[in-house]
Amino acid sequence: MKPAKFDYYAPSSLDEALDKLAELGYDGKVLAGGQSLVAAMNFRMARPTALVDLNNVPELSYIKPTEDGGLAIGTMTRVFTVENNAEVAKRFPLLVEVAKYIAHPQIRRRGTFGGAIAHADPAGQLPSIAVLMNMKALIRRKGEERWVDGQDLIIGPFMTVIEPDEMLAELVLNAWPARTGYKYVQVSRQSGGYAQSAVASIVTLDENDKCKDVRMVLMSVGEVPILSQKAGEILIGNTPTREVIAEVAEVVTSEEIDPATDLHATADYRRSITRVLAVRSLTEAFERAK
Amino acid sequence: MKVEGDHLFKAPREVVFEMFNDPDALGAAVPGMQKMVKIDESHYEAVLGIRVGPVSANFSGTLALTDVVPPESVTLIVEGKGGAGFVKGVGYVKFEDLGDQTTLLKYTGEANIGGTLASVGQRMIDSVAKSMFKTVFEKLDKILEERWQKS
Amino acid sequence: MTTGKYFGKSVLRLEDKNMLTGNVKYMDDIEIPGQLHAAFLRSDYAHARILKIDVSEALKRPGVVAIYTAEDFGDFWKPGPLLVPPPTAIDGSQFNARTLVPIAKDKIRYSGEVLAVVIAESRYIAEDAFDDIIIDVDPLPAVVDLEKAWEDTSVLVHDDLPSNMAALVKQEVGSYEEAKKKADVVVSRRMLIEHVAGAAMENRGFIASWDDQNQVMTIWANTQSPLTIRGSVARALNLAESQVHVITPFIGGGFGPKVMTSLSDDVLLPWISLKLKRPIKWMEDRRENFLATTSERDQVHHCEIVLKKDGTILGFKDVFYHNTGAYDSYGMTVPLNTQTHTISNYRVPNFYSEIRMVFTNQMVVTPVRGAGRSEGVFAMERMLDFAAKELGISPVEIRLKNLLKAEELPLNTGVIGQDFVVNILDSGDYLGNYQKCLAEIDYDKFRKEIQPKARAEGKRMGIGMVAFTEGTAVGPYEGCKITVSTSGKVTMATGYSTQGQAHYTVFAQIIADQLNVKIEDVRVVTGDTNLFAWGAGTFASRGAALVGAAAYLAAQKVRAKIFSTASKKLEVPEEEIELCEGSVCVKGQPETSIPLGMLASLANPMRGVVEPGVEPGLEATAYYGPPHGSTGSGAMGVIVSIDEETNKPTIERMVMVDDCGTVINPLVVEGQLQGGISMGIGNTLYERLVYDENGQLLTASFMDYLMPLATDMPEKLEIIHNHAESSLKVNPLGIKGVGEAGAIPPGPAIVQAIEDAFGVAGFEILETNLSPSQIYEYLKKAAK
Amino acid sequence: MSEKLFPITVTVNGEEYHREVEARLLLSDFLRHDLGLLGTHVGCEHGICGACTIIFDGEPIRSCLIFAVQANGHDIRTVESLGTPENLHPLQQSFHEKHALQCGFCTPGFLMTLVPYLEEHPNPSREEIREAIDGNICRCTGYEKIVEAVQDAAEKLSQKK
Repeated sequence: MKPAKFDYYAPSSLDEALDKLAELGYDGKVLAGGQSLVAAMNFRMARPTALVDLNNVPELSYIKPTEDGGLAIGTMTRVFTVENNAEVAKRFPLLVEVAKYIAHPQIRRRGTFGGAIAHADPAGQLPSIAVLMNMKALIRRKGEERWVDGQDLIIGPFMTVIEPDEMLAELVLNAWPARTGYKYVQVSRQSGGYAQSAVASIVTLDENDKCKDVRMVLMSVGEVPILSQKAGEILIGNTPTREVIAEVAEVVTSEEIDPATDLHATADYRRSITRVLAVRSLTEAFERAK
Repeated sequence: MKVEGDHLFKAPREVVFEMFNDPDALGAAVPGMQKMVKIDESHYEAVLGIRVGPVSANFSGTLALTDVVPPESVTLIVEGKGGAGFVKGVGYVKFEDLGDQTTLLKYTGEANIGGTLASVGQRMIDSVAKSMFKTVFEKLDKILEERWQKS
Repeated sequence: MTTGKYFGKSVLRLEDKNMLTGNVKYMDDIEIPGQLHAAFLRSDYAHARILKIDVSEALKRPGVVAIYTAEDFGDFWKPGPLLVPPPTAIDGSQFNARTLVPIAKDKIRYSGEVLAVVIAESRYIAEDAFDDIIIDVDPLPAVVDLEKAWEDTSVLVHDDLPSNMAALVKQEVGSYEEAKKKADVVVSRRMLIEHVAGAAMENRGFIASWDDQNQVMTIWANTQSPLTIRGSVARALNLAESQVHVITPFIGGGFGPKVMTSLSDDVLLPWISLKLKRPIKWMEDRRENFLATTSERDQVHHCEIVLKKDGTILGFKDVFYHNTGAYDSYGMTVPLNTQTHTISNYRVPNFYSEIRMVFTNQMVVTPVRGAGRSEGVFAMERMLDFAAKELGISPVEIRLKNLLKAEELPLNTGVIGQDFVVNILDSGDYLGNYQKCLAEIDYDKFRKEIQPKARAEGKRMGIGMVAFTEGTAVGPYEGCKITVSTSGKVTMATGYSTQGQAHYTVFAQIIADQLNVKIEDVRVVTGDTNLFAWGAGTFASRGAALVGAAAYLAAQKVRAKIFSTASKKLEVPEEEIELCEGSVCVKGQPETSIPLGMLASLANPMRGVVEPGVEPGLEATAYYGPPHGSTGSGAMGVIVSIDEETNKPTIERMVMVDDCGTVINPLVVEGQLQGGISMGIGNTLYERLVYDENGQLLTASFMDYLMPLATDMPEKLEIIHNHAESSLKVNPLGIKGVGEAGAIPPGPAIVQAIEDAFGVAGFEILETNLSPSQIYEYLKKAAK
Repeated sequence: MSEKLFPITVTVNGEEYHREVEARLLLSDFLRHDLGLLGTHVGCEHGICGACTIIFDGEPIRSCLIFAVQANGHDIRTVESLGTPENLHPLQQSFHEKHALQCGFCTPGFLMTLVPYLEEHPNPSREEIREAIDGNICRCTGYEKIVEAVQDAAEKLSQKK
C-alpha cells in the first residue's frame, strides 16, 4: 500500500494555485487535508496525475464574519478549527454538534472544511450540512469565479459541479433568523464510523410557535444528501406537534429516501432508523427554536 | 452485486433498440469511455477511465452483445480489468413498446467485481454504480433526442 | 510455590520502559544493509485457471531487480508440509490433505493468492511494477457457501478430489439416538459462527538474508513459530539447521494467525535471497493481511439437544460445517477444539459431534484467539437458552442444573481434542464459578428490581449469564535454558516467541524467586533459534504453563548446581548453604558470601581437573511436556441496554469469573482477560469478514472490518479470579493458561442479554455477529 | 510523471533535518526509514488505526495520510521526544504502572494522541478519555487499562503544575 507516482505542486498563493490548476486541466487534482484522498491513493484506488497542494496557501484559511451576521469560511480551514471557533459556536452551533461525529480527532485536525464538502461523500457529514444550510460556495478558476448554492453543489456520489481546473475557495454561511433551532442526529455502528443514516434539521418558528421555515437533510440514505421537500410542505404554517412531526418522518422516509443494503445495514433498517432520526431531529430542533 | 431498474425512453422501440446496438452511441453514453472499437459483429473492445471523487481507475476490456432479438431484447456481457480490479457483468435488457412512441427499457443483471475495488471500495460501489446508470440513461436520452428529432 | 518474592505478585513489566519510548525493534524496524524489497502480486480472482503471466514489461522498469512466478522456482515449487497432521486416534475419520502452495501455479484458489513476487529497490517501485504485469486467467465459479460446497461436486477447489470435503470426523460418547428416545424435549437449531480476523496491529513481515561467506541464512520474522520456520527453510534449501538462524524481533500482537508458516514469504524469500545473494525484506500491508493472512471461525452448526422435563440434559448432537479455506495445512486443530468445548462445561452423558470440514475458495483458516473453543461454547450455550425457553425455565436454572461440580472432576469427557488425546477436565469448580458470577452481578436484583423498573420507564435492558471452559496448555512440550553469567546476570532463553504476553516479566518472576536474584537481573530471550532451538511455538494459551514450568524446572537444576558448586568451594555440606540476594553463603555467616557471578566463573575452571559427570557453568536446560492439556473455566454475566428505536446495544456491565489456575502475575492475567474480552465483544457486535458469492473478500480494510474501540467496551468491567485448588496437578506450578479465556464467553453472553432485553416471543439470535441492523431483521422475523 | 526529488527541511523533536524526497513518500515512511525514528508505527496506512499518530505543529495527526514533502518547514514531534527508559514522561510512567500496553505496537500512537489532549483537557472524565482515544485501535488491552493510565497521568500532571 504505497501511492503511485504523481507530479506535485505546492503553490504559495491562490493565484499561483489557480494558474497551476488551469495549466493541468483534467490531470490536476486539489490536495486539501488529504484525509480521504491520501488513503485512497495508498490503496492505489486513486491515482491522480498531479496534485496541487493548497496547504501552503494561507489566504484560504479563515473564518470571517459577513456583513449580514453570517460567516465566511475559507476552504482550507481545518475542521478542528471550525469546531472550536467561538464565532461558529455562537452563530452556527449545529456545526459544532456535527463535527464531533466526523471521523476521529486526529482526522479533524488535518481535514479541511472545504475539502470535506468538495469530496461529496454520501456518508460525509459536511457535504450534507452544506446542502442543509445552503451554504454559498465560491468556486474559483483562473480569472473567473462563480457562486453556487450549497443545495446545487452536489450532483452525485463523490461528484460536485466543481470542474478539475476549478477549486472550492470559500463557503458563506448566512445568518439564521431569530427563533431558529437545529439538531443533527446519526446512527453509526461505532463512534467516528460512517453513518448508516443521519438527519439534520434547521427550523424557524414564528411568533405563534408555528413553523415558519424548515430545512431537513437526510444523509447516507441515497446517492447524495437528500434535502426534504415534504418537510416544508407539511410543516410550514403548522404547529409542530408530535403528530405532525411523526407524519413528516413517515412521509419523508417512505417517499424521499432511497437507502441501499450494504455490509453493515439493510435498506429496511436504514429506513426504519431514518424515521426515528427524523423525529428526533425535528423534535429537538423545534424545542431549541423556542 | 445485483442490478435492476428501468428507464422510459421517449422514442419508438425500433429506434431505441438500434441505438443500443450502435457502439458510437453506447460509447458516448458511458462516462469516461475513452475508446470503443468494434472487433466483430457483436464484440467491442473498450478502454474506460472511471473517475469518481478520489477514485480514478482505468479499465480495458470487452463488450459483447448476445442473444439479440430485435427489437425486443439483448444481453450485454461486459468484462474489464485494470489496476484497481476487474468487473464482469451480464445485463439482460428488454425493450417494451408502450405505444405512444415510448419504450420502456427494463434491465436486470449481475456484476462480479473483484480486486481492490471489491475489497476496499465496497462502500462506494453501490452508489457509484447507481449513479453511473443514471448518467448513461441521461446521455442516451440526449442522443435519442438528437437522432429522433433529426430523422 | 504459589507465592514468592515475585511469583504471584503484580510485578510491573520489565519490557515496558523500552517499548514506551520507541526503543525496541519490531519487524519493520529491522533494516539490513543492501536489502531489496519484495512485494507480492496477488490474484484478484478467487478461483481461476492461470493461462499466462507475462512479466517482461515489468522487468524493464528502473529499480525492479527480479520478478518470479511459479515457473521460475522450478523443482523448488511444491505444496507445503502438513503442519498439523490429523489425529489418528479417532476411528473412521477421513482427512484429505491439500496443503498450501507458496505461489499459485496453474490454478488460483483464493483471492489474494500470490501470482508473482516482485523484487525491487523499494516497496513503492515494487508496487509500481504490478501495473506492467500481464495476467491472463480463465475465471471459474467460486466455492463459498459451506453447506452447498459439501453437497455440490460441480465446482471443486481441488480438481483431484471427488468433492470439497477436507475432513469428516465423527465422535460419539454414549449413544445420542438412545438418549433421544428417552427424552421429553427435543430442541434443534441451525446457527452461524461468523468469520473473523486476528488483526494484530502489526502486520506480518519477513527478512531473509543469505551470508555467502559464512553460508548462513539469517531470517527475521514476526512469527509465533520461529523453530518451524528454521526447520522448513533448512529442509527446503538443503541446509543444516545450524545454517539457518531465525530471530523474532518484538512482535506487535499475534492472536493466532502468526503461527502459520509455509506461506509465500517464508518459503520463497529465502530461496530468492540465496539466488540474488541480497537480503530480501517483505512487510505485509493491511489489505494483504486481510486477504492472505489466516483467519478463523466460520462454522455452521446443526445442533440438537435432548432433555428431561426438569431440564436435565440427556444428550447433545452437533453436526457442523467448518470452513478450512482453500487448503488445510493446519489440519483440524480448530474444529477439534470445537468438538471438545461443546460439552466441556456440562454433564452430557450422550454426545454426538460430526465435523464436516470444507474446502472453499477463501484464505486458509487457522486458529485465532478462542480457536474453535468460542464456537463450541456458543453452540452449547445458545442451545441451553433455547431449551430453557422450551421448558419454560430460566436460562440460569438450566445451567445450575447441568454444570459440573468441583467434586465431579477430574473427568474424562471421552472426546479427543486438538492434542490428539482424550480431553480430561483436570480441575475447576464450574458450578461455583457460575454461582459466584450470579452473586457478583446480583442477578436476582436485576430481575426483580432493575429490569422491571427499566421496562416501566420504557428502557430495554437485559441480562445474559453463561459458562465456559478454555482448553489450555496442550503439549507436546516447551523448554528453556538458564545461564548464570559471570556478571551475576541470569539469562533465560526459550524457543517460544512472544507477542506482548509479558513473557519477559513472568518467566523472570519464576526464575528470580528460585535463584534469589533481583528480577531486573533476569534477562529473558525469546524466539532466537541460535540461543534455544527446541519447542513447538506460541499457541493454545500454553506459554505460562509450559515454558513457565520448564523455567521452574531449569531454575531448580541451576539452583542445585549453585549449591553443589558452593558446597565444594565453601567446604560445607549443601544443607548448610543458603541463597542470599545475588549470592550464596554459609547459613548465618554472611561474610562467607560468594556472588553468583563469581560462582559462575568458578564453575567454569580454566585449568585443573573436572570430576566425571560434572558439566561446566551454572547452566541448565529443562523441558516440560504435560500428559494432556489443562482446562481453565469460568462464567460471564452481562447487562446490556438497548436503544429501542435504533437497536443499538450498550454493554452496561460485564462480570467475568475466571479460573486459570495459579496466577504468576495478577496484573498481567487481568490484562489478558480484558484484551480477550474486547476481542469477544468485537466478534459479537462489530467484526466480520465477508466473502461474496464470487469469493471476493469485501472487508479488506478497517473501513469495513470494524475493530472494537474504547467506547465499545463495557461501561463497567469486573474480573474475578476464582481459582479452585485441585488435586490433579497437570502442571508443577498449577498454571493452566489464560490467553484465550476472555474471547470465549462474550458472544453467547451478549446475545442472551440482547434477547432478554427484548423479551419478544420468537425473537431468536442464531449467529455470532450482531449488528443493530441484524437485530432489526431478527425482530422482523419474530413479528411474522 | 516526474522522478523529481524535493528538498525539504523538517524539524523533528527539535532537530533540523535536510533531505530530498520523492513527492509520494509518506511522512510515516520518511520518519521511519529516512530519519530512522522507528518509534512511529504503521498499522493500516488508511488513517483508521492511529498507530502512526505524530504531533505536527502541535497537533496530533496521522503520519500515513500526509506526504513527507508537505512537512517542509514544519515542526514534528514523535514518541522519541517524550521520556527515555530511565526518565519516562508522566504519561509513559502511568502506562507502565497501569499495565496499559501489551505488545506495545499501538502505544506510541496513543501517547502522541494523548500528550496534547491532556494539555488541553487536564481533568478528563472516564467517558471523555474513551472518546479521546477512539481514533486509536488497540487489539491487546481492551482499553480498560489505558483509560486507567490516562486518569492516573492526568492526576500526576496536575500535581506537577
